[in-house]
Amino acid sequence: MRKHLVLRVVSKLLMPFILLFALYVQFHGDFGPGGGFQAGVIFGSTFILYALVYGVETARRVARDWVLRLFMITGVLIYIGVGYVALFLGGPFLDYNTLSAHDPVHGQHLGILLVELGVGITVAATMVTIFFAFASRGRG
Amino acid sequence: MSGATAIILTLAIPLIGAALIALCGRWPNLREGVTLVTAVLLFLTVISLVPEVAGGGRPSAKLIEMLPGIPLAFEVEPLGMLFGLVASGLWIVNSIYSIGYMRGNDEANQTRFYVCFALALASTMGIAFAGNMMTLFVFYEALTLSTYPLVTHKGDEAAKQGGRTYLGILLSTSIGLLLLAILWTWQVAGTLDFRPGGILTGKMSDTALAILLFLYVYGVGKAALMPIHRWLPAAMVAPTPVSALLHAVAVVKAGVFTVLKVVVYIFGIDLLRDTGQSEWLMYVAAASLIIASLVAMTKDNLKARLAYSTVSQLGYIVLGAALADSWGIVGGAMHIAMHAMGKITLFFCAGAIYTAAHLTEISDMRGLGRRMPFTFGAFLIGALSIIGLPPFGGLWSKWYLALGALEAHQIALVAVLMISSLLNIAYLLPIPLRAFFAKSAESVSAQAAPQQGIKEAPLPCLIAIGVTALGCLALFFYPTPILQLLEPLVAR
Amino acid sequence: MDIPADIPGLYNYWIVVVLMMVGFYVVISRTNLVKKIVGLNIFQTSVFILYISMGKVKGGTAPILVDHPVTYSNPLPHVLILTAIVVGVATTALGAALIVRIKEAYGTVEEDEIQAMEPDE
Amino acid sequence: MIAHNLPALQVVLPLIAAPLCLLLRGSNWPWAFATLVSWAAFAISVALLSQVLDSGTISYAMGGWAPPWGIEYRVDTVNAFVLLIVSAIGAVVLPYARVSVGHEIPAERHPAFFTALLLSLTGLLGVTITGDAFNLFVFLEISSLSSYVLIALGRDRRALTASLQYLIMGTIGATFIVIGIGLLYMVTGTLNMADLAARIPAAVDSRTLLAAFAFLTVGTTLKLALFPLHSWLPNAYAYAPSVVTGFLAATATKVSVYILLRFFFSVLGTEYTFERLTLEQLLIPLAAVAVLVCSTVAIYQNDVKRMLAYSSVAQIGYIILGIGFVSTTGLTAAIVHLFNHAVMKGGLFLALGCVMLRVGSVRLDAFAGLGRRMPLTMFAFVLGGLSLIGVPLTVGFISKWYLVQAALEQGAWILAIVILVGSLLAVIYIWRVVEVAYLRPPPADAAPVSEAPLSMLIPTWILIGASIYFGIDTSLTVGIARRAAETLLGVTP
Repeated sequence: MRKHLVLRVVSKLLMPFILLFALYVQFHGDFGPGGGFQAGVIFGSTFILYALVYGVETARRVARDWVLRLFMITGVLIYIGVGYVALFLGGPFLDYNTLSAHDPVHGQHLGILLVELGVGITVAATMVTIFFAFASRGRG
Repeated sequence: MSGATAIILTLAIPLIGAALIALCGRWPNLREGVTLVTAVLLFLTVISLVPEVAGGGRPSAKLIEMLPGIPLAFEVEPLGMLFGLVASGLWIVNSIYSIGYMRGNDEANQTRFYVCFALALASTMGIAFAGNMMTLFVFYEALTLSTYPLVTHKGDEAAKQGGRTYLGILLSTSIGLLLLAILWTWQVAGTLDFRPGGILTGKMSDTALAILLFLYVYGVGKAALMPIHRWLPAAMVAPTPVSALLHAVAVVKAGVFTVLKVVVYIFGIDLLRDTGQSEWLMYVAAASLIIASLVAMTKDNLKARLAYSTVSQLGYIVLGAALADSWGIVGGAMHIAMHAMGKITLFFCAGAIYTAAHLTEISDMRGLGRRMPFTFGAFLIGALSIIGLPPFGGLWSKWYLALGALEAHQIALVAVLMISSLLNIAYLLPIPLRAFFAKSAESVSAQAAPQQGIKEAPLPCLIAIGVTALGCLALFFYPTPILQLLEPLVAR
Repeated sequence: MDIPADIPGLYNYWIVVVLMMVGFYVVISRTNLVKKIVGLNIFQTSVFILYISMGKVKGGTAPILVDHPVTYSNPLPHVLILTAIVVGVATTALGAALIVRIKEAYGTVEEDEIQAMEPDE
Repeated sequence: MIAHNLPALQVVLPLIAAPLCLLLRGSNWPWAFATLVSWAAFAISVALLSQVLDSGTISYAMGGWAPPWGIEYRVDTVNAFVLLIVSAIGAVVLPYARVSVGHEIPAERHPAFFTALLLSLTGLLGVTITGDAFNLFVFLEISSLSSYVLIALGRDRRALTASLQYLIMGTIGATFIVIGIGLLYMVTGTLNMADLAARIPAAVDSRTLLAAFAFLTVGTTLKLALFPLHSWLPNAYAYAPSVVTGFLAATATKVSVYILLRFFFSVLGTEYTFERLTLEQLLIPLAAVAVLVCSTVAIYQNDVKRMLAYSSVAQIGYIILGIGFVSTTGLTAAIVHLFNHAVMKGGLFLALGCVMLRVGSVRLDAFAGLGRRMPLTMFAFVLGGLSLIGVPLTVGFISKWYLVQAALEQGAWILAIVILVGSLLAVIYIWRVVEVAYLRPPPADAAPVSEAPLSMLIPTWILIGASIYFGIDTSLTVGIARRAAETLLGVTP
C-alpha cells in the first residue's frame, strides 16, 4: 500500500467528510431522509475504507475489538433503555410521549433521537466488526 | 378398615414393599423378609375385602380424574375379588419358592427381581380392582412393563430375543387394538365404567359389535388366544418363579380376566347372547384350545410344553366368556383359580427339577422320580387337576364349562372339551409316570451317578410346592365359597 | 382481466418473480456454498423489491413531512423492508462466516466434496 | 406498573439481557445471569397466562400507538400457553446448561453462547406474543439467526454444514412467510392480525390472497419441518450442542406450529382455509406420511440424537394431524401435544446431554451397559421413551387419546390406525436403546462412567416428572388446550 500515494492522500482527505456526512444523516433523520441505519453504515464505511487502504491490522489498532464490542452493546442498550425509561415513567414500553414532562411532542423528538442514535452506534460498530472478522481471517 | 382404604392399601402395600426391597438390596435376608411380609400383608388386606363383596357390597375408591369423565377409579366386584385373592395368595407361595430357587441357582440381580415382582403385583391388584376400562388399561400396560425386566432377567441373547417378542406382541396388541377398542367404546357409549349388563346395549350394530369384540379379544394379548400366543413360549427364557408369575399368578390371568370383565361388564352377557356376535369367538377359542394341546404334545422342553398347555387352558376361559351364559362365565372365572393353582404347582416342579438336577428336557427325566419323589408326586397332582380329574379342583371349572356349553346348545363344544381333556392326559401324565416307572436314561445316570438316592430342591421350594399341591386338593372339596362369590354375576 | 395488458402494467411483479426464481434456482442448483448464499441474497432482494414497489403511489413524492398536503408514497413498506434488509445482511454475514469456518474445517466449499468426506448419515 | 406491562416485559426482558450478557466476564456469570432472566421470563408467562384465564385477551400497544397503526402485543389463551411452554423450557434448560455447556463449548465463547440463547428465547417469545404480522417475521428471524449460531457451536464439524443447511432452508421459509405477509398487506392495507382477520372476508375472491395463502403455507410448513420439508431438522438437532438441541427441539418447531395456527385459524379464518381451500386435504396426508416414514427412518438411526430428531418430525406429524381434523377435539389434541411433546422430548434430549457429558458420544454403541452405570439418566430416558410411545400415565398417552378420538369422531379409521402404528414404531426405536443400555454389557475397555451431576439430573427429571405428572392430572393442560382450541375455532365456550 506504500505505493498508492494518491489513494492514501485522497482517502485521508475524504474520511472526515464521510464521518461528518454520517453525523448529518444521523441527526437530520428527524426532518429529512436519513436515520440511524444509514448513518451507521456510512460511519462504519470510513473505518472500512481506512482498513482497505492502510491494512486491517492498522485499522484494528484504531478501532479495538473491545471498543467495537462495547459500542455494539451500548447502542442496543440505548435503544432498549429508552423503552425501559418510558416504562418506568408510567407509559407503555417505548412510549416517547412520557419522556418529556410538559410536551409530548418534545418527548417524541427526544425519543426518536435517542433511539436512532442507539441504532446508529450499533450498526456502525457491527459493520466494522463484520468486516474485520472476515478480513483478518486466515492472515493473523 | 373401610373398603376404599383397603383398596388403596392393596396398591400401596406392594409399591411401598418394592421401595423397601430396593433399599434393603444389600442384605438378602432382610430383603426377602420384606418381600414375604409385604406379600402376607397384601393377602390379608385383600381378604379383608371379601366379607363386604360376598355380602353384595361393592367397595370403591377414586384416585384422580385423569381425563374428563374418565377417572382412575376402583371398584371391587366378584370377578376381581376372585382374581385378587388368587394373585395375592399365590404371591406368598411364589415368594417362598423364589427364595429357594433364586438362591439355589445363584441368580444375579436378585434385588431387581424382587422389586419388579412387587411392582407387577401392584399392577395386578390395579387390574383386579379397576373400576373402569381405562384404569384397567393403565395397569395392564404397567404389568407388561414391570414384567419385562423379569422376562429378560438372564440378560443373554436368548433373553433379549424372548423379551423382544414378549414386549413386542403385548405392547403392539394393546396399543394397536385394545386402545382402539377402548376409544371406540368411549366414542359410542360415552363412558368406560364397568356396569352390570354392559354399556353398549342398543348403541351399536351387530357387525360393529363383532368387530369390537375382535379388537378387545385380540387386543388383550395377555389372553394368548391363538395366533397371538407366541409371546408366552418366548417368555420361557425367564427364571421359573417368573414363569409361575406369568402363567399362574398374574399375567395370563390378567389377560383372561380382562376378557371376562369386558364380556360381562362392557358388552353384557345378555347383549352378546341375544345378538349371537360372540359365536365366532367360541370356535376360535375351541380351535386355539385343541391346536395348543396338539402343539404341547410335540414339545420336549418341559417349560415349553407347560407353556402350550397354558395357551390351551386359556382357551377354556375365553370359551367360557364366549359362551356368554351364566354357567360359562362361572366356569371361566373358576378356571382362573383352578388353573392357577394347578399350573403353579407344575411350574414349581419344573423349577425344582431344574434347580436340583439341572434338567429341562422331558426325555432326560426318565427315572428321575425315584430321586425326586416329592416333586414328581406334586407334579402328578397338578397334572391331574389340570386334566380335570377328581379329587382335584380342576374338575369343577371344567364341569361348569361343559354345563355352559350344553346350556348354549353347543354339543360340538362339549366334545371339544372332552377331546381336550384327553389330550391333556396324553401330554401331561406321561411325564410323572415315566419319571417314576421308566428306567433312567443314560444322560441322567451320567450326571447323577456320583450321588444316587434322594436329592430334592431346596426346602423353600418344597414348601411352596406342597402348599399349592394341597391347594389343588382343597379346591375340590371347598369350591362353594368361590361359587357363592361368583353367584351375583349370574343371578340377574 | 386482460392478460396482455398485465405484462407491461405489472412489470415490477414480473421482475420480482424473475429475480426470485433466479435466486431460488441458484440456491438449488449450485454446489458451491458461496454461490448458494449469493443466490439466497438475490432471492431475498426480490422480496425487498416486492415490498418497495407495492408502496408506490402513482404521482406520489417521498414521504417526508411538509407543510402542505401532497400525495406521497406509502412509507410503511419502506420502513418494513429496512428491517428486512438488516435481517438479510445479518443472514448473509452469518452464512458467510459459516462458510469461512467450513472452509477451515473441510478445506473446500463445494457441497459434494464435503458430502464425500462424511462417510455415513 | 409491572402487572400492566407484562406483555412487553415478556419480550424485552430477555432482549435487554442478551447484550448485557456479552458484557459479563468469568466462567459462571453469563450463565447465572441468563438463568435468572429465564426464570423471570417464566414467572412473567405464568402471570400472563393466569391473567388471560381470568380476564380474557390482553392487548398491549407498543409505544402507546393504538392498534392497528402501532405494533400490538396480543395475548389470548393460545399464545399464553405457547409462551408458557417456551419460557418454561428455557427456565429448565438454562440451569442445566452450566455443566453441559462448560463441557462442550470453549470458555471464551460462553458469553456469546448465552447471548445467542437469550436472543433465541426473545425471538421465540416475540413471535408468539406479537399481534403484528411483520413484527412476527422480525422476531422469527431473530430466533432463527441466533439458533443458526447456536447450532454452529456444536463440537462436530458437521454442525457447521448442518447449520448452513438450516440457514438456507430457514431463510427460504422465512422469506416465503414475509412474501405472504406482504401480499396480505397488499390486499388489506394492514399488518395487525386482528385487523387482517376483520378485512380478509371482504377479499376472499382475490387471487393475491390465494398467493399469500400459498406462500404462507409453504413458509410455515418449512419452518415447522412438515414431512417433505423436514430435511434440515435431523442434522441440525443431531450436531448441535446438547443444551441447544434440548431447547430448540422443545420450542422452535412448537412456535412454528403456533404461527401456522395463528395465520390459518385466526387471520385467514377457518372458513377460508379449510372450507374454501380445504388445506386439510394437503396437511393430513403429509402428516400421516410423516408419522409413518419418519418413525420408520428413526428405527434405522445409529446416532440416538438423530433418532430422536426423526422422531420429532414424526411427532410434528401428529400435531399437524390434529390440526387437520379442524375440530375442537383435534385442535385440543394438537395444542396439548405441543406442550406434551415439548416436555417429553426436552427431557429425552437433556438425558442424552448427560450421556454426552459422561460418555462423550450418543451413538447407540456408547449406551452399552449404561443402565447400570448411569441409572438415573437411563431411567429418565426410559420414562421419556415410554411417553413417546404413549403408554398410559404419561403425557404421550393423553395426546394419543385425544388424537385418536378426533380421528374416530370423523370416522377416519385409517388415520386412527396410522396414529397407533406410529406408537408401535416408537416402541421399536426406543427399545433398541433400552436393550443396549440394560442388556448389553459395557465393552471391556470402557472407561469408568459415573452418574451425571445433579445440576443436570434435576432439570432432566423436572421435565420427565412433568411428563408423568401431566399424564395423570390433565385438568390443567387439557383444560387450557381446549379453551385455546375453542378460541381458535371461534366457538364461545
